[in-house]
Amino acid sequence: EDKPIVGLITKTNTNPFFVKMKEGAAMKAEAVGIELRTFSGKFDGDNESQVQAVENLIAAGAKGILITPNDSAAIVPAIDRARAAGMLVIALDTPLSPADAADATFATDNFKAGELIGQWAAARLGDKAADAKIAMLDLNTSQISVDVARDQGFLKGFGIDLADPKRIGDETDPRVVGNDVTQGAEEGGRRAMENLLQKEPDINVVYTINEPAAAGAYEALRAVGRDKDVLVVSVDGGCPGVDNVKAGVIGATSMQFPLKMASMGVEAVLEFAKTGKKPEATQGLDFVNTGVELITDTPVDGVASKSSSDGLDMCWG
Amino acid sequence: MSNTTVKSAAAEHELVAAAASGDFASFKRESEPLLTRLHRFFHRYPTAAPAIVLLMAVLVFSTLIGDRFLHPFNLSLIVQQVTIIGILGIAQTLIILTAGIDLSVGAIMVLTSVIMGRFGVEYGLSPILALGFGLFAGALAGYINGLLVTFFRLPPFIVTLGTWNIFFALNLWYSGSQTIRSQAIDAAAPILHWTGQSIELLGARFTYGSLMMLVLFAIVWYALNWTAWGRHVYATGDDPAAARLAGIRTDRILRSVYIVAGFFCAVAAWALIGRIGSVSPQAGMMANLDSITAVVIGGCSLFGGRGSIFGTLLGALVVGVFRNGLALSGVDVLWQDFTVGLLIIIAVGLDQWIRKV
Amino acid sequence: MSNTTVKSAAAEHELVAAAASGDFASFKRESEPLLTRLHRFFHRYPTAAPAIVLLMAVLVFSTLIGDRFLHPFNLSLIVQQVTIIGILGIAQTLIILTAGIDLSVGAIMVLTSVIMGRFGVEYGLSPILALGFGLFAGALAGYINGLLVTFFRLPPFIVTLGTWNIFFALNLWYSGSQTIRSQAIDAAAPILHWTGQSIELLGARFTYGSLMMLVLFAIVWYALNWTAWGRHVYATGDDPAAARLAGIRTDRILRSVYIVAGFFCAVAAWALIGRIGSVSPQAGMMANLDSITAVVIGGCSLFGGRGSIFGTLLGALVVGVFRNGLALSGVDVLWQDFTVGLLIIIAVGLDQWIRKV
Amino acid sequence: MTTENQKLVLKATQLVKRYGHVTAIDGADFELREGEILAVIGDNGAGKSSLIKALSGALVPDAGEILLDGAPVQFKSPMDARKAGIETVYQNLAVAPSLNIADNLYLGREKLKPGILGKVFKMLDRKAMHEEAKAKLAELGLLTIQNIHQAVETLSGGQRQGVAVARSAAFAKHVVIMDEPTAALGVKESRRVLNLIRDVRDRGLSVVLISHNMPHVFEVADRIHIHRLGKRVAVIKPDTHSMSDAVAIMTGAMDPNEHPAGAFAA
Amino acid sequence: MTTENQKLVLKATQLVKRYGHVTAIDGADFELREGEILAVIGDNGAGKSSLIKALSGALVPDAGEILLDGAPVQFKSPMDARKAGIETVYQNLAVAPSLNIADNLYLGREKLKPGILGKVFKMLDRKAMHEEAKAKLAELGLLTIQNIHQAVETLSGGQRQGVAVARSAAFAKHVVIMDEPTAALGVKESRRVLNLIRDVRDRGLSVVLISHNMPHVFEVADRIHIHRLGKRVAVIKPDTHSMSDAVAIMTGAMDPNEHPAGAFAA
Ligand SMILES: Nc1ncnc2c1ncn2[C@@H]1O[C@H](COP(=O)(O)OP(=O)(O)OP(=O)(O)O)[C@@H](O)[C@H]1O
Ligand SMILES: Nc1ncnc2c1ncn2[C@@H]1O[C@H](COP(=O)(O)OP(=O)(O)OP(=O)(O)O)[C@@H](O)[C@H]1O
Ligand SMILES: OC[C@H]1O[C@](O)(CO)[C@@H](O)[C@@H]1O
Ligand SMILES: [Mg+2]
Ligand SMILES: [Mg+2]
Repeated sequence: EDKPIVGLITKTNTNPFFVKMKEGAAMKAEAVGIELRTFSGKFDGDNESQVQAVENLIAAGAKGILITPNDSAAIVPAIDRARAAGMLVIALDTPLSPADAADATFATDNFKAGELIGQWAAARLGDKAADAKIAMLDLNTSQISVDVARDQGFLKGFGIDLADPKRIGDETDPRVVGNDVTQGAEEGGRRAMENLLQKEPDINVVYTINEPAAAGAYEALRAVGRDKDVLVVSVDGGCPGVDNVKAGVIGATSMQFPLKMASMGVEAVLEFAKTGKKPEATQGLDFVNTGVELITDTPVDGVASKSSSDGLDMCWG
Repeated sequence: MSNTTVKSAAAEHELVAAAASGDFASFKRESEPLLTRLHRFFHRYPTAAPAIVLLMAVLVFSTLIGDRFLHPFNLSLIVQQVTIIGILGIAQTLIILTAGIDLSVGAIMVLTSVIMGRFGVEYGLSPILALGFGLFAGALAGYINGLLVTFFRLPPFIVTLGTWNIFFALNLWYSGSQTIRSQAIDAAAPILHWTGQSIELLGARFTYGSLMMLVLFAIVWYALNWTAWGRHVYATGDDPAAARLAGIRTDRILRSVYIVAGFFCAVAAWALIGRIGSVSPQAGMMANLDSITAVVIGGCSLFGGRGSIFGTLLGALVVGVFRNGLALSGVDVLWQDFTVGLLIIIAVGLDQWIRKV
Repeated sequence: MSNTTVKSAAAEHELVAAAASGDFASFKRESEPLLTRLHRFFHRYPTAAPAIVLLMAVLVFSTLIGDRFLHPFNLSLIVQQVTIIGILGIAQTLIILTAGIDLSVGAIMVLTSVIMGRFGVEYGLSPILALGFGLFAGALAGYINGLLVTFFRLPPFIVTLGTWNIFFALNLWYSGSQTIRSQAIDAAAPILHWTGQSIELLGARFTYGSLMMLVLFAIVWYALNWTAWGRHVYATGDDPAAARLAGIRTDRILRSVYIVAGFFCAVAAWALIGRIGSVSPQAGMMANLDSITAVVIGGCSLFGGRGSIFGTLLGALVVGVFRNGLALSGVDVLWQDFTVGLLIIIAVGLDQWIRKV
Repeated sequence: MTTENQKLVLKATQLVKRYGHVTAIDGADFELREGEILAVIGDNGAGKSSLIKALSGALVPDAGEILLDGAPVQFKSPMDARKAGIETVYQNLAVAPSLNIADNLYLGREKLKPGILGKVFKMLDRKAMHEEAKAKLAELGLLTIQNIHQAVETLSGGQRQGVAVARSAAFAKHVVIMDEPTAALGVKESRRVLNLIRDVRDRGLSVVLISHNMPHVFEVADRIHIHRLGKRVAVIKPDTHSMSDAVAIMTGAMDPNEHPAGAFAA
Repeated sequence: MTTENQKLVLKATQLVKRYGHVTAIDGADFELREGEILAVIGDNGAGKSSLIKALSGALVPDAGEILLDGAPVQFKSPMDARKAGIETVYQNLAVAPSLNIADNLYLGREKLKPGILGKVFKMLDRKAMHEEAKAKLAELGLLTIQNIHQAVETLSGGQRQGVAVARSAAFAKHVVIMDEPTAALGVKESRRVLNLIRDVRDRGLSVVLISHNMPHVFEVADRIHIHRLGKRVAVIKPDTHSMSDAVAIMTGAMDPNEHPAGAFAA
């Protein structure tokens, strides 16, 4: 009965990404004999539920917390309390702000993930990149860290001037047709795509915050017969997403490794419970990079990538 | 019977009254000036307010944006975009006409879409059967709401606040929060995508889903206005006690309304699958308030018994036109929400004003 | 005056009645068995149902989880966790007592928290002034709701559905969607964090915010039960037309209720800042339905005029105890939502049953 | 004149209905004969409305038996009673304010279009209903309706009362029950309702009239059922008892058995 | 006997009130004298309730003037009229069902605790209110209230009517207006209200009584105001006109000026 407890707090419990993360953590916890408690926000951006979850984990006497913060800055005081209570706190997927508010961060380099698909898209277009028409399908109106990092990373990779790299939507480059929000889900992806297409029917590059949004955007493109000549890029690397790469729905996606984040997190907490040792950040970064892989079936020069078949072996759900 | 002797018992002063001219409780009516007639016109056509708002919105956006907005394709796109909320709005209208409210419509929709998807794709069931199961599940979910409302006499707001949580949790549990991909559906149960297919008409493109929505509006209009059931729905919402005494089995009517509403939520699920291609457990979170918004902009009274089903269609279109128009004008999404908020107040305010003049 | 001649005009049979014994419209009452007396007891103490549910929940969780659950620290934690919804619940109760409903409470809270934050941190205003501005803004937002309800005669549901969108958009615009960090607040306007500070009492830790909540409940209880204003709030919610004819200025009462409610939302914002440390523009999205949940579990009637403010406190605690207890028992968050859904239905069902016996 | 051995249309024995701690009907008996006007009188709260609600299916009694034409019946809803030919005007009217006059008249007994439209599509025959409604109202002489499409909520209290009364008179096959139909009415309007009640009786139907207006009761009633504290304490006739007697019995000032004609004089 | 030159308490001239296309008050005059019972009679929809609503502040007339004790007044709400000593029993009662009897009696005129509790904390003096309520009700002989803490919704219609009547009688300083106070009442209960009305008059107050019951009107009224189609068409006395005359005038069957005593006989 005296198994150490580790808590996992995800952004939502509707996004498959987090559900996979939960599964990964559960498997690992089972394997190493640690008890897992799971919590989540009610919607992408819900900070209060996460604060409440942190408190309940303190009350439960947990050894460590793994959290994908909904509001990287706002959650920090609650995290401070958990750490003051002697717990190990690890941010997964999305860093805290400041990043060192957590004992460690196991995450995709989201800026890099964006940059990879940006570079790939620019290389695919070649000369035509100079007068590309780009649609930006972001998460929501809240400018949260993953959203900003991926969006700005993509634009940088594509070769567009970022203005303020901490803000979405302040770019003046005429190639960016517009930004719209998707809530990281299919219905939002479709509606945003439709609206941007109405604004500019000749869009030929579509950036999407994640693969559910990309799937929705694709339906909008298909409805107007543009599914073959538009480049859709995304981030996630879920198995449905990789399948979509294989099927030509998505041109390229930056694969993340949620299972790895979760299992590394559980291990770190176990280690901490046993020895008090805390994980160390990847050399030169303020987080432990769990890696990112560009998955595409049309590789381009200068950007390393893996095929969708290889991707299917590594994908997470 | 000795009628005459009986009559003589009546006091003399009362017999005077019997002889008086004039009708039963007659009263004076002024000759009607234009404004009054206008007022009566609006009173007879309760969808006037949303129709006016819609017209004005279209006018404003077409001058602001021009051709791109008025292009048949864009107009049909708006219809596509309001399909889901429109169908849920039908369900919501029926409930609101009975003086209820349904917070669970979105949850029923997403739960039934997952049922359709899993039955069709994973269990290898005949696609038609999968669809049928989903529709049945929707009706069942509605029946549960209806039972809680009629049998336990719980307020609809509370019942559906509860079942909203319950159905949503069931959805997450049953779907394992996994998306079912569009391609998988295409392969195993293409009928689920039928609602997403479209036909072109003079440059406009209508999905079968949105045509289905229009047909459903027509059917429900017929049912509400040309069948006894419809009259009973209005009477029940108007004054349940009176309706019961007038001989209407109000509980039965209420249950039938909840069942039909649940069924329509499942139909919305079908339209949803057609629209977003895949089956996603993330859909429909905000659908309850969005559908209520469409209904109230459409002029239905939240107190029941008053309102027209076509008002809801107009209400959904008003919101759709604004969101589309603002997006085309390049307005930040933030201000879209702001505008929808204003719109609700203005449309309903206009409605009140028209009716009260 | 010739009383005698007048009296003689009365028909003989009527004079018989005047001589009859018995009181005005008297009727028989059975001698009261135990069940009846129990029923009357519950009728007199409308908070009985949530109290019973709360008690049972505490019993169940303490046997299931044991010490960890019953630990003073954990119990005080639950109180901390219900602070925000509790304070918003006070606002919501006031509105619901007048037969209204307020969907904008969460939006007012987050908007005013951003105002307090920016005024205190960015404009370098005196912290007290920043707090004052925020509280004023809350009252103002409430006043706008109240004005739309009383002046334009719009249903509260619709008004607050509209202003919810509007206030939320204003919040995103005014905050630039930026979180204001805890450290910045500590440096510039520490008073905003006062609600987060705590005192220890026998192992329990009460934040000033949660103590403030308890004090507010007591004050509002006093105002509702021991002042004329409170009686008028009940009368207005019960039957507005009757209240008006009885000489109550119902519009004024309604506006005062909305203003007070808005003010309490701003107080909730203060508690929120203390609780989460920073100011997040995304807070409070679900707060409207959560606060309504607390109120209805607490036994308030959505039709107005009936309910007790302490019921809301109990209602908020019931939800808090369940969420905390289920979390400590290691139940998946999915089933937590499911349980809250069931809870709403059961608690209100129990309440109905108790009252009807 | 009604005679003692006339056929009983509606009979109830030992009805009981409790609301929490109040016993609204406390072992009440009731007898209505064919073709008569039976008045029911009693103090406020005596249980008159509850009694007729039990007879018309609007409430289900806790105990007791109801016989229609000699056969036991159990009405679960007002609809059941209606189907058996019993129409009721309730004290609180029971019209749907937002529906129009014709819709209200036919509420719960709508006519369908003939043929496939009616059978398959359940389509209402609105035209027929409106025509017939007009004809019925004209025939009853109650209302010269300017516009049968008018919503009932736009009518005055008196006009609404008229619609409710007209509905019951127009559709009853057997029994019409009216609970204080003239309470809100003026002198002229009351007169019309009283005349209508007599017309209905003259068509061979039986009428139950609840009223607090003794002159009206003694004017039209064939027999008078006196209700007190939840039960029937006497049945009298206008020619055996005076108004003063009736009021004395009803208020408890007189023991009905002490009257020379006895408590059950009719 | 009231005499023509007695002091006018309440006077209104040429009042007008329109609801959409209905003119409820169509240039109505009104005169109430000190210490009299003035009955107001008229057909359903004649505008009686609208008239007294205008007099008691429940509606604001579109045109016309109201004088209280000779001075023009403009009541914006029933509260204003109350403050001037005018109490009204409205046709639809106006009690708050969920509040108890004492609370209802004092609604809008609550008593505060003496001293700082009342002044600063606005604390209600519940005990005093309940004591006084009991005393007032006992004094009026209207109700032997078993429990003054009982919610009004648990009372029968008759008892509620009693509470409303008692409230007006207990607090009026000047004028009591009652709109069909006996419409729902039984014979016994009606009698009590009529007696109460006389008691109030005998205390020196003026009473306005709206009723459709002619015998009652002719029994208690000093003068009778006849309303027809939104205006006053005659003022008569029980000793100059018969009930038949009154009804004939009210229904339009008789031109009031043709009566030997004239249209304004009082
Ligand atoms: N739904 C109900 N719930 C509780 N008590 C009720 C209900 N209906 C009636 N009663 C009570 O039952 C008793 C009889 O009421 P009922 O309405 O039958 O009297 P009544 O003779 O029709 O009176 P009135 O002449 O005032 O209409 C009263 O004491 C009343 O308060
Ligand atoms: N709020 C209102 N809105 C619209 N019309 C109204 C309103 N109140 C009264 N009326 C109309 O004004 C006219 C006069 O109504 P009022 O209630 O004053 O009549 P009354 O003489 O009191 O009748 P009754 O004897 O039936 O009580 C009626 O035709 C009525 O329909
Ligand atoms: O909604 C944003 C979230 O969505 C994901 O891309 C998964 O689909 C996460 O990495 C990110 O945090
Ligand atoms: Mg009755
Ligand atoms: Mg009236």
